[in-house]
Amino acid sequence: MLPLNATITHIIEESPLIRTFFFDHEFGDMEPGQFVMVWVRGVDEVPMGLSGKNSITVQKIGEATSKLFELKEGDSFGLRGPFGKGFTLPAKGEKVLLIAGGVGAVPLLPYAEAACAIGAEANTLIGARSSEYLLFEGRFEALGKVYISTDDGSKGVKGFAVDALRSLNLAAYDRIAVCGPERMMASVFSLLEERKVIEKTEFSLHRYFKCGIGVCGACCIDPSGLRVCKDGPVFSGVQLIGSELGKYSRDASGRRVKI
Amino acid sequence: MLPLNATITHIIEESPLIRTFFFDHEFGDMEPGQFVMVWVRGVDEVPMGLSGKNSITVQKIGEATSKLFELKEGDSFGLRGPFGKGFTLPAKGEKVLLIAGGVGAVPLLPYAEAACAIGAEANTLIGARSSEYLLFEGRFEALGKVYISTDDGSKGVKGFAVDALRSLNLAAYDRIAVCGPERMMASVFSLLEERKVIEKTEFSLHRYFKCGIGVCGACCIDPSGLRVCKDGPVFSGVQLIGSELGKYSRDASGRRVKI
Amino acid sequence: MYTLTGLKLKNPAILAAGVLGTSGASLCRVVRVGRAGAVVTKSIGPLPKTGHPNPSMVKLDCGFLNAMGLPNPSYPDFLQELEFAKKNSDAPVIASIFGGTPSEFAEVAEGLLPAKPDAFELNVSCPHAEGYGAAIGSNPCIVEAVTAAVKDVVNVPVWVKLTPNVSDIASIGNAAESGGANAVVAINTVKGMAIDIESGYPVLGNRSGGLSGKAVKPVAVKCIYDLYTALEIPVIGVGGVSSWEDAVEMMMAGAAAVQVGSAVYDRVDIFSEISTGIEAFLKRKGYSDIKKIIGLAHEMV
Amino acid sequence: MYTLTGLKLKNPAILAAGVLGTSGASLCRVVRVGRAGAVVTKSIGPLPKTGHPNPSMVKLDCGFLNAMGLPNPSYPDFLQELEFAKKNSDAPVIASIFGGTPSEFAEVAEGLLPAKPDAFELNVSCPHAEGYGAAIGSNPCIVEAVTAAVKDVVNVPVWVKLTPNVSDIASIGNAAESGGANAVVAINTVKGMAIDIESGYPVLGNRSGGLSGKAVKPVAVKCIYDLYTALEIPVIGVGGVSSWEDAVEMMMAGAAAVQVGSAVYDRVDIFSEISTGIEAFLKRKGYSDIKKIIGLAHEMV
Ligand SMILES: Cc1cc2nc3c(=O)[nH]c(=O)nc-3n(C[C@H](O)[C@H](O)[C@H](O)COP(=O)(O)OP(=O)(O)OC[C@H]3O[C@@H](n4cnc5c(N)ncnc54)[C@H](O)[C@@H]3O)c2cc1C
Ligand SMILES: Cc1cc2nc3c(=O)[nH]c(=O)nc-3n(C[C@H](O)[C@H](O)[C@H](O)COP(=O)(O)OP(=O)(O)OC[C@H]3O[C@@H](n4cnc5c(N)ncnc54)[C@H](O)[C@@H]3O)c2cc1C
Ligand SMILES: Cc1cc2nc3c(=O)[nH]c(=O)nc-3n(C[C@H](O)[C@H](O)[C@H](O)COP(=O)(O)O)c2cc1C
Ligand SMILES: Cc1cc2nc3c(=O)[nH]c(=O)nc-3n(C[C@H](O)[C@H](O)[C@H](O)COP(=O)(O)O)c2cc1C
Ligand code: FES
Ligand code: FES
Repeated sequence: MLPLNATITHIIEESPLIRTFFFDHEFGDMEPGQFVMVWVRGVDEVPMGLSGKNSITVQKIGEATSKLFELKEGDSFGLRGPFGKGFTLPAKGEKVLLIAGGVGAVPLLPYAEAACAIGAEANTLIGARSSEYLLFEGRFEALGKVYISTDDGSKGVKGFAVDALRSLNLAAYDRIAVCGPERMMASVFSLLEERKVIEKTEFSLHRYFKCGIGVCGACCIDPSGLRVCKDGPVFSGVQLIGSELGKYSRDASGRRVKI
Repeated sequence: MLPLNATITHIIEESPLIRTFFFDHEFGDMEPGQFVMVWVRGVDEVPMGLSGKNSITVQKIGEATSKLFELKEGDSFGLRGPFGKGFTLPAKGEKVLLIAGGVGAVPLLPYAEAACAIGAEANTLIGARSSEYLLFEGRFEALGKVYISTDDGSKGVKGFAVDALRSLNLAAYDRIAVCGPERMMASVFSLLEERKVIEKTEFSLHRYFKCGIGVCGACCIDPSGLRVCKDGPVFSGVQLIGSELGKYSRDASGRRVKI
Repeated sequence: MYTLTGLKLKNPAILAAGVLGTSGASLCRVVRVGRAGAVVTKSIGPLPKTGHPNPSMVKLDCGFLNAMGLPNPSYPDFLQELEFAKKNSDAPVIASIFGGTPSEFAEVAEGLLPAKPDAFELNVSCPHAEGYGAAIGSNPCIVEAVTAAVKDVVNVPVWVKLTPNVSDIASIGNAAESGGANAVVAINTVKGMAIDIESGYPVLGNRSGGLSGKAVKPVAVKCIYDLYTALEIPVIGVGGVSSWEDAVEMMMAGAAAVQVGSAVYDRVDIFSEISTGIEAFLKRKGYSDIKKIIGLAHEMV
Repeated sequence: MYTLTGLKLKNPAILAAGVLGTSGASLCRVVRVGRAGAVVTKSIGPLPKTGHPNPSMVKLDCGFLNAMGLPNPSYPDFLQELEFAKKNSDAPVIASIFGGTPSEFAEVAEGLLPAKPDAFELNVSCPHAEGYGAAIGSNPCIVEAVTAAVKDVVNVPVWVKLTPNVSDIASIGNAAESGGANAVVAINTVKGMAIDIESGYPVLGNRSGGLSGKAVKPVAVKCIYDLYTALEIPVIGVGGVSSWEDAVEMMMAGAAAVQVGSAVYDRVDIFSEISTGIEAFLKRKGYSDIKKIIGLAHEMV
């Protein structure tokens, strides 16, 4: 499947460095947590979680994302996907806790929406540098309770997501879904392991993707050898026990890089 | 589609030089008049009409057919198909005349069977060298009236099929289907044109086939350029008016050869 | 109207050599029913050849394998077919020819001249005919000599059809250009083979043959791209085109026109579909002229 | 148990180079979960390389196009991966290596020796890495020199992986054999390219790349057939194998074993499926030994 041509229909400035791009193609059958490969022609192709059936939400980081930020409505990029394994949907009546760090909120938003549509309860813990970087706060609030942590204390608990997490009653939740920067996920992972709730958790990982379709092996994690792009990006906490999570990842050449 | 492997389940000796080979594969959706490419491995691949969903009926002629005659039950050959356009099925209550010369009876037998199954009447005129070469006489008789001509007069009208045809009331038939040696078809064609019934006729042609699937052009007829293997082998009489039928055909090299 | 090496084409979708090109009537049908912009005949040689034993063409999961073995009635016998085609078709008719030596090529070309083909296409690329085709077409010196020999005896455009079964197709294209070719045509089939595992027999009567159809399109696109970079003369694209999108892709790689072979398997009017599709595409994207897309990929960096 | 150049394989379905071979853990998973008979690593070179920009691999209608650009951490950094693989896998692990010169090849091979790979596979065939791969592999003299250079410094079997992008693969195979190769592996990907017609951009970050998967199987079968005829040493087949039937077809063409690359896209346990399928086939057809089908097509005339 060659990249399809996605034309930008609408752009929302979510925070100073984060924008949502709506496009003219709907991934009707996407699972929350799945990603697309976004081809910024002439530059690079990078993975992005779907923030909705027809949108990606992008943090400006480097070359490709900066180029994306230059695009206007009517401009287009290439899209392949949706790829990978998403989050496990809850059953009706279940209670779900979403733990989002930074752009990690992206795949959690459609997950929260799907959970509510099923009739589950979806509460969210959002962590960010400061209040202006809180992503999708309003949209998560419309779906359930929202807990907040900011590094600078400009809103909610001052500190990291894991600090805010300590005060929540984890026993009350049937499922816990986590996505955020690796260090944040690692500290959340430790806490959830400590609290013995790792069986009900899922984490959405990121690794360097080359092929994005499970063939090249660039994104495999140790020691299971599972592919983040195909067997993930969402893994159960159990799959990640004793894994490289929080320790190291591999760069584009395959060299191990400390987290 | 590579040739499928067909194992011979049963062989019937129809006449001194004609045998029916039943095989272990059923072409459930075959149209009467369609053909298969029969691959006698190590020798050649030749077209043969289907005499049933799981049989071909072969006259021993040259290399490939002689090699086929050496095969026993349990032996196998390759089969591709069914290919081409078959005869147009009659509607319920219609009356069909089949004109068969020699192994030309092969595609007409499943046609007669299908016609009867629909509730049409199928009468057959069979022409052969002599009575022992009459193909499928009994099976056609079980389906409708049978008229016979033999060159030597050993059964039925003495003479050619066209001679027997002269005495039939063609106006009584809704459809006339013809298959046999080219000279026989050409003389039948002339008679049917003369009798102004060519609009209700269909003829199954044979030409040298290379690809058998409508690509190479080896089997095209003049002046329409229609492909016998794909647009045929069954053509309406109207399509053949003014054609090369009975005049010449092309050999494997594409050279015109007089009939 | 669209001009290619001086030939006027109604559209840039041309019938490829060896496909529905055995008789004049068939060529005319491809123009009449299929709406091809031009047609290329079966490759014609100095002597009659019946070709390889069957099976000579099979459909695979991806594409087709064939080993026809250059069956042809030889040029004296083909004259009447070419004449018929020229008389009854309103599109250019290109005579594809082959031989074992430059002088054989010249002999065949001269022999067909009386029927006034609009151009010649030199088959130095058939992968399954010993002593012909690719046996010649992987040697730049011979390609140049063959091209020059035919150019010497004809006054119509000469296209040279290249094989992808070489490590550097551009060097062969350069040789054709040096020999005076007016265009190159790329690609002929890619060497391939299939085996019937039930019996162990190679499926083709000739054991091996050439791969065409969808499977080879990326190979063709790459060859066209490289030839467009290397040559001054137009490149005519062929190999796996089965939709207008494929045709546009080839043109963006550098093809001035495309040829369609195997895809007639699905429908003879593929040519009209391609030409309509290209027109609609140009309009939708606002390209004023088909020339704007030829080689476009080279500019996108 | 099945012996190939002295290596003991549980089955003849081997993971191909560059596929799921970036880390030791991934290689082990292919053995553990996929039941591969052996695994080949990603091609490792003298210096770290990040490879070409993305898109580096796309799925086509028929097959896949890729231009990874030989990303690898270089041999010093890959040692730990190879060690992990050797320690945690009960199947042979073959180190694929590349370099720009015979001495670079030797350097990389020596550098990886401490991890005790069961064999080396020399990548002289990658079609989209300038100065490496096919740039070397289309020249018989260099292939022989590279092979000899590695043979000189290692005492495990050396396989040489060939490119189909040459006019005569058998001559390259002969060169590898003369250089002392214990087996040849055929084929690497076929040069190919795809263009995004909406934008005119070539789809791959490297513009062009290599075709793999179903599209290339007939090409691979033909190469294997020709190599089997020309060489004494075993031929390992690769290219488009995605079922046990494909594996049997390649073995009948002459492959002593097969490698599977792109087909892991559909399922990682393709290896176990292939080996079970072959077993069942041998039984159904009454072949006493897998050796009976290797090269069988050559006998069927
Ligand atoms: C499954 C997954 C989902 C993601 N979802 C989102 C999302 O919804 N929103 C968002 O803003 N970001 C998301 N990312 C991260 C996003 O892919 C990177 O921010 C982006 O690739 C940066 O590209 P760049 O060219 O701007 O930066 P560069 O300057 O090229 O690189 C900066 C960093 O970005 C990362 N990166 C670059 N290329 C890749 C690649 N091919 N694969 C993985 N990481 C890469 C690396 O960590 C690199 O160090 C996701 C990543 C993954 C793996
Ligand atoms: C559509 C069609 C349906 C047919 N149905 C039957 C049938 O049901 N029963 C039957 O006995 N025969 C049938 N034939 C004829 C049959 O194909 C030939 O008798 C057979 O090919 C002879 O092969 P051979 O090797 O034994 O003879 P050869 O010695 O090779 O040739 C003898 C003659 O057979 C014909 N022939 C050979 N190869 C081919 C070929 N590839 N394509 C077409 N004709 C060829 C030619 O006229 C040739 O002159 C059919 C032919 C066609 C075109
Ligand atoms: C049945 C068949 C016969 C062919 N015969 C010839 C031929 O005579 N001369 C020639 O130059 N190419 C011949 N070719 C090659 C085609 O012209 C074309 O180059 C090739 O098939 C790739 O195009 P396609 O994928 O559209 O078929 C033949 C191809 C096929 C399938
Ligand atoms: C993503 C990818 C990466 C590859 N990397 C290498 C490599 O590093 N070294 C190598 O020799 N071959 C490499 N190849 C080629 C494969 O090993 C194999 O020869 C080719 O893909 C054909 O087999 P397949 O059709 O089973 O994929 C790679 C192929 C793919 C698809
Ligand atoms: S990026 Fe290639 S396997 Fe995941
Ligand atoms: S035999 Fe090839 S087109 Fe009919």
